[in-house]
Amino acid sequence: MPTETLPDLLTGLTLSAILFCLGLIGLLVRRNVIYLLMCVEICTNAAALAFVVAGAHWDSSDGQVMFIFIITLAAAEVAIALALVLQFFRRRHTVDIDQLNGLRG
Amino acid sequence: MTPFSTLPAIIAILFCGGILAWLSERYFNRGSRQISLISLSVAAALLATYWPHLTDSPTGVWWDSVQINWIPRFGISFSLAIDGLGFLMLALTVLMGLFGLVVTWRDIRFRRGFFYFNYLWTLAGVVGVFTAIDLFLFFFFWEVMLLPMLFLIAVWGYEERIPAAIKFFIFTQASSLLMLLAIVTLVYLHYSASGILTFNYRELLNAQLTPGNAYWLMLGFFIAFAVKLPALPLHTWLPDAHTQAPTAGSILLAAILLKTGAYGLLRFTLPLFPEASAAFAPVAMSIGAASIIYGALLAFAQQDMKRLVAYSSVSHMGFVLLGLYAMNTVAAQGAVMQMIAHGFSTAALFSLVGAIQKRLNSRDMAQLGGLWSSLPKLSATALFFAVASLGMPGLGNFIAEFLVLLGSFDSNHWITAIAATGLIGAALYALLMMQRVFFGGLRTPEDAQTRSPTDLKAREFLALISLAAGLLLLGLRPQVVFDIAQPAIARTGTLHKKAPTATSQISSPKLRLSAWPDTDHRRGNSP
Amino acid sequence: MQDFFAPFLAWIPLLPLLGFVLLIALPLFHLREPPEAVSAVVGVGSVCLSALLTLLIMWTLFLNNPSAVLQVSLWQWLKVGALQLGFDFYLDWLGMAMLLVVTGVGFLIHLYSAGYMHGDDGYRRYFAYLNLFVGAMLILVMADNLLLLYLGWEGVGLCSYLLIGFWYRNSANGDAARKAFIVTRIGDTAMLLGLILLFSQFGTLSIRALNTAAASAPANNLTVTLAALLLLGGAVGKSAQLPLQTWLPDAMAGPTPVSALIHAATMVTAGVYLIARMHPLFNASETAMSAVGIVGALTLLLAGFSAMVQSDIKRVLAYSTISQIGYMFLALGVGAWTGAIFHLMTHAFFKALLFLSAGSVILSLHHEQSLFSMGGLRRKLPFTFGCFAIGCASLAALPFTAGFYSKDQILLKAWEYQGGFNGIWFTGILGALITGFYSFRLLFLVFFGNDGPASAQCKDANNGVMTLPLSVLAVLALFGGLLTPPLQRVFTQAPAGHAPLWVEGVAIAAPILGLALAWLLFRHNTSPMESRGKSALEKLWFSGWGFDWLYHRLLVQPLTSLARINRNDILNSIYNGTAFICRQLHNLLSTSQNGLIRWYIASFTCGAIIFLALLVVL
Amino acid sequence: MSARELHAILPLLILSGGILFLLLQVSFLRSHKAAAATAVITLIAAIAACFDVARTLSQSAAPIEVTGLLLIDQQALFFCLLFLLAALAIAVLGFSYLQKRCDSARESIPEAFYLLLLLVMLGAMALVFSNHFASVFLSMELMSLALYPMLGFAVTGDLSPRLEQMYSLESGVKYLLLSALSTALGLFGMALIYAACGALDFGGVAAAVANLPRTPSLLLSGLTLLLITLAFKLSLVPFHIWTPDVYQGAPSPVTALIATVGKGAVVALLLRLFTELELFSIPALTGLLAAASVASMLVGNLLALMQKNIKRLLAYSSIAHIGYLLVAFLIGNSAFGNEAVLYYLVAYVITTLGAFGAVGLIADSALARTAGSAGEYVYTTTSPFQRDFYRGLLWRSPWLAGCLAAMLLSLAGIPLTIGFIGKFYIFAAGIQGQLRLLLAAVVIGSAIGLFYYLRLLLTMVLREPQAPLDSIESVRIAVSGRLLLISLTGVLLIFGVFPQILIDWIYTL
Repeated sequence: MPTETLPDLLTGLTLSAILFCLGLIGLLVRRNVIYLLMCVEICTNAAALAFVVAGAHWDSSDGQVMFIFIITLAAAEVAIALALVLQFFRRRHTVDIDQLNGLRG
Repeated sequence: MTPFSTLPAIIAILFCGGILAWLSERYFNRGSRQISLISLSVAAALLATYWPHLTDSPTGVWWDSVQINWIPRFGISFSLAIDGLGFLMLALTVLMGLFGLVVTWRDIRFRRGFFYFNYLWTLAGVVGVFTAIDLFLFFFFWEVMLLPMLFLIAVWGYEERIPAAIKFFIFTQASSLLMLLAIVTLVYLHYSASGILTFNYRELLNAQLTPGNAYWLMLGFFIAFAVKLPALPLHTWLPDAHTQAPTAGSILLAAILLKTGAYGLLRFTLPLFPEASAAFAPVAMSIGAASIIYGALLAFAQQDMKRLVAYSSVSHMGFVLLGLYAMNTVAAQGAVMQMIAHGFSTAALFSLVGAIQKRLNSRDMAQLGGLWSSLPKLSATALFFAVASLGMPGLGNFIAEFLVLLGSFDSNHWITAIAATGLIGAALYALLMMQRVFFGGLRTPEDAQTRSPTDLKAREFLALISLAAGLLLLGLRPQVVFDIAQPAIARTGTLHKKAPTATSQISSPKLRLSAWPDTDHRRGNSP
Repeated sequence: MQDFFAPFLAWIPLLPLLGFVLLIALPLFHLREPPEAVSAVVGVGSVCLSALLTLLIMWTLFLNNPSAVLQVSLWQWLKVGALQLGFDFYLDWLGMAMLLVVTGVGFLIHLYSAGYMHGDDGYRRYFAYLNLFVGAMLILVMADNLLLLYLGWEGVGLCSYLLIGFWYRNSANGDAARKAFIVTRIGDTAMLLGLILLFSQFGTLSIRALNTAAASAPANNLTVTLAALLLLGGAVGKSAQLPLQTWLPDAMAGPTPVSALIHAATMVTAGVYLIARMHPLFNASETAMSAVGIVGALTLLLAGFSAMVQSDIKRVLAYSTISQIGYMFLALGVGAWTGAIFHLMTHAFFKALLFLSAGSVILSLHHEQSLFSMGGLRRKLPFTFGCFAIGCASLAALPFTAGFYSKDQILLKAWEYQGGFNGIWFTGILGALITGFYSFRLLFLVFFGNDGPASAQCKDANNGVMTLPLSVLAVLALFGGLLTPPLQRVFTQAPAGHAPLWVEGVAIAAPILGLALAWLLFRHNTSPMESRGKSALEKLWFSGWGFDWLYHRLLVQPLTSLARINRNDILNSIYNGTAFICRQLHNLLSTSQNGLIRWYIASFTCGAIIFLALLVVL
Repeated sequence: MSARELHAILPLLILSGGILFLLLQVSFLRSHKAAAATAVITLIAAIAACFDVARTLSQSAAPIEVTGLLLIDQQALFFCLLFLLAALAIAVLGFSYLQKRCDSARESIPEAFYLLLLLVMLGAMALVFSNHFASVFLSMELMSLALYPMLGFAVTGDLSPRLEQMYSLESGVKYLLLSALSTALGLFGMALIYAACGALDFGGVAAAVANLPRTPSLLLSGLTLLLITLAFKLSLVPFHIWTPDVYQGAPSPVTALIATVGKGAVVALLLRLFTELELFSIPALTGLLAAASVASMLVGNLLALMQKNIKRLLAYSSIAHIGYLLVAFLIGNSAFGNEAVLYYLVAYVITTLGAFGAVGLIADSALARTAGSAGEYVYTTTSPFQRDFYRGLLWRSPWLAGCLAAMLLSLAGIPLTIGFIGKFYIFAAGIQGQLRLLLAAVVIGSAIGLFYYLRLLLTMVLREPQAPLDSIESVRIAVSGRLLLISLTGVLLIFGVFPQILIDWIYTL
């Protein structure tokens, strides 16, 4: 394994980790459902980035393949999510996630 | 050993009888009681087929046994067996079942069929417990008998029945989980040592365990049985359960279910872990003595008649614990006798309380009084059984308690001396009950003022009288029981050879004479 | 001859027991309550039969050979391990003497009761209990092993309980009954422990085997002493000696014939019988012997003092009973076995007589029992007066009455106990004086002087059924001193030697002095003592030296309060506590389920962080 | 790709075919019954295929690897069989659920339910077979993506009471967001693993793990992140918090689905992952799992203790049950451990299906429609999911109550039921592995658990039913549902009394 590229790998992974954390923080602080979905996307793509970095490190194509899988499925996910959000908006006329707390206890 | 021998038949009859009773009530809306009566009688008849074993001294230890593969994966088999001890317990079970059925013949109105379904299934489970010699099977029946009992309490009980039922179930269940753990561990250790994977009691008897393991496993069994017995401080489920259960349920609980604990100690804990038990004996005996006195004290304090009787059983079963861990034949025989005698007397007392509750719908001793003038028969019977339970010589309970004390004295003088004061306590609460309920000026609760209570029906009276006769017989001719139980106890007696290591260090030397050589030959060892 | 009679032995206790069974079973035959006559015939008849049987056996077998022995074994009772007990009866002269007292006096009192209890709605129940008592007492007397004796012992205790509380509607009677049973139960428990100790030591419970073994035991070894003391505990409880004497005065709540039979003639003397029975055991330990003597002496005095100031006719008799049994214990203590048993017999005669005649007095006064509302009755109830006077004389041991001979024997023994003047003897003399005083105080207060308030509407309640036993007992109380049981074979003891003449003199003088004092003070039953208030000392005596108060403070109150505190089981709180903790945890955790997604995400993040942190740790 | 491999993935192919067929069918013929029939047939066919594949496998001992992504072996097939059977049951439950709510008047597409169900099954089975992180990710996502709409299914056309629709929607959104997050985390973990080993197929990773001098922090943290994802799917503490809400809000059949198949598939994956990668040798991971299992047992039971809502109660208890299961899982790479896990999983699946099924059917029976064409669907009582609704149920409809009681007893681990044998297996496994702490937790947890199971049980036998008047008369449920419940109870009892049968199957298959 090409050890001399290990630092690059680590920096890349760190970057994606930071990206992931950003998404996470966004999830924690925002209340708008749309923003939440965006943040989730950020997290997912952070992971995807990590794959790419790793792929580059091992110079194999698996990373990119995974990346494609991920964005595809992320798209599908968002589609479903938006459908649900739509229903939510129809009923409550708001996209404030904190309104969605009927289930508790 | 054909699978179609008597023991499975007894169990099967009770199970099927239960189902039949339920169905008959559901579809013909009558006949459940008759069906249960018949099935119990048949069971009794089947049991009676073992009579020849009583008369001639049985050669083998086990009179009869059945073994069918059940779960070969774990070396679990459906194996039942009966010996003298088991026979006594089965006889007690069936008789008490009949008694409870007859004496409460008219009590149950609500869903009678389902009631007798549960009633018979409890009995079937108990029969299984008393005959199973596969530890898994034993545990299986141990649980099976709880569930219908739970329903008996929870559906047909009195005011506070639901909490009482839950408490009863959680106590027994949680403790039996420990037992399951101990059983599996025992089997695993035996397996890893000998390479034989079996739950069979007879093979596990010669399992080689390190003292540490043995002690822990013994504790696992002991706790489960101590809860059932019940022994301090695990007894608190009992007063609630007894008090809230319907009369028939209380009879089952007191007369039979408590005995399963004692039986378990005698059949499993002591023989499986002799050294550990010997080491544990002082603790167990102290617990027994404590239960005797504490139970008596609390019985003395109660207002509710049923609670009083319940706590009195705590006190009486303390004698059983004391006797079992005294580790000699005399005490063990006493304990067995106590199981039977206590079954009789307490069952009778519960049925009497039930009778009073049915007539005056109150068990509160503050509301009752002077019933003798209005219910002479009932009161006289109550007097008899109260006297029996305070240990009047000539009745079974006294023989039992005397033997227990006699035997345990050899093991530990001081604990015995303390336990003996329980006799005074018994007099305290028994006579207090007589005084407050039956003597003094006539007092009946307001709501019962209108109709004058009717005295015991012939049916009830006959049932009670037969119990009284039984107690008298046990008191004057107890030898029959001892002869039946002797071989089984002698088998556990093998551990008494090892016992002295534990007992001698306890017995305070200043009380025995070194002068006489023959002081030891009579530490009640099995012949 | 012996083996001819042996089978009949079993019938002596069996007959009264059969009577008992018959009596309780009677209503099953015809449903309404049977007429009194039936009950009376069954009850009295059964005892009468066994009395006759006893007499027959004595006449034919025992009278002419003092070492006669009868024994019969009915069935194997217990055979467990080393313990082997038969349901066996054994009869020698000691037992025979007791048998005579129990069946004879018992029969007379049954007869008396037939009249006394007339018209009571518990007539049948009364005789049932009484028969059960006689049966149990006979078993006690004839038992061949200690456990069988214990059976009888507890049986008589039970009957005493039932009969004291016979009039159950008044709960005071019930309390007295419970007190009696429980106090004696304390002693009985000690006795049971004694049995156990004896067995673990000697490996048998057969009385004779024990006696032989004890005789051969090294002197003053601890076990024997302890066993003897434990047995003494039982005896003390049953015979109402110090410190367990408090139940007897209250026991007077029962019907008077019951007091006569159980609490004067037979049951309360069972303790004396027990010790006499086990005398080799006691002989083997000086400690035990002196304990017996001291208990007897103390009881004798304390009870005597209390008897001097009582105001209830039956309570006076009760205290005097305690005091007289004290004499017997004293006798046992000094090894005067024969004297003790002899005094037991005579005491049975005169005390039964006293109680029964007191019963007639009470009945004649419509259940008035206070001494100070009586008086001058000798004109109204001449016959009763005669009987009562004889009884008092015999109780006070005036010369040539039955009581004189027995008490004299005891005092002589006491004198030579330590070969001369000693405390025990002096106590005896003092007791004799006191006895003389209170017995005649009683006589004067009831029968002399001018009428008391209750005496006015007095009508003689004696009828034939009651006079017959009274007169028989009167005769026995007078001349019973002549029939001494030949016990020398049972108790191997030196016959009473000669004490200096003045000792005899003192023994005779003491009761007469007491009589004189009583005459001075109570001749006219308005005495200075009663006119002025009681002194503290009298109050103390009146309350029986405050034992009741003491025990109430020391035992009863702590017990009841403890029970009340712990009524709903302190141990329960362990489990309630556990349940409470679980519930609290549940509430705590439930708050985390607040339904807010962002909070959930936060918790998820925290979880992840925890995991990674753990990863670093592990 | 050889015929043998194609034959090996026959169940998957059948399911996919069924899905396509169903799509076409719906576009031509809108019929709820027909759709249900198609789904059921597909499932049955898949089951048959499973047996077929199993037979071939038993001939050739070696498991078949398909394109490096999937690996078909006996154990996986057993899981598939179990899940397919569960899916069959869920199809029946869903049928009665939709039948109640189906309404030609409004536009409602009940057929979609079956489509999604088949999709979930496809995902689940692929997950069970998967032998490569790519396939793991794909199948897991497939499962989740199909689950989201199912969770929110109550909103399609308004065929349910308003509140229920709202809850369903909420559960959908909650699950979506959280599981998306967890998936992202898992992906990140995979990326790290990839970075550490340079391979994504299990074999490669295993080899790399073996070769690496000492498990480096990179790999370890990657595995941990993956573990977190799985723990989330298994709703292990501390990742359990979504469970009650989602279970409560979702339509009962979907709840059953997510509780059985959703978790079961992950358990299967976990098992394969740990065996293939020999992760049992890494103390850190097993330690994490052990901690999670102890926490789940205690917290799950405590949370359920006073719970009044039955669905939430079952949700909490399912948390605890996965905790128990992990005890068997944790005794390491041993045949007995696998056996125990399988047995317990079977017990869990049967019982959970039965419980949620019964609850759902009972709730459906309380559903009624207000008068008028535009009438809404409302519950006749306050809420059929509250414990009070079950007062005296035994006297109203004994059979239904009997089945539910059996399920509860099985959950509580009382003999005569399969749950007891499962508990027994857990004990045996724990003792073999000497996992004292875990066993203690099991005992304590079960003791706590008894309380709430019992309370529900005894609520059903209360003598004076204080439930609202109109629910006094016996609860009526669809025949199909009744049959299902009774058969489930039968299986429960048979396996409870004669466990040897099932044990033999586990061995043969």
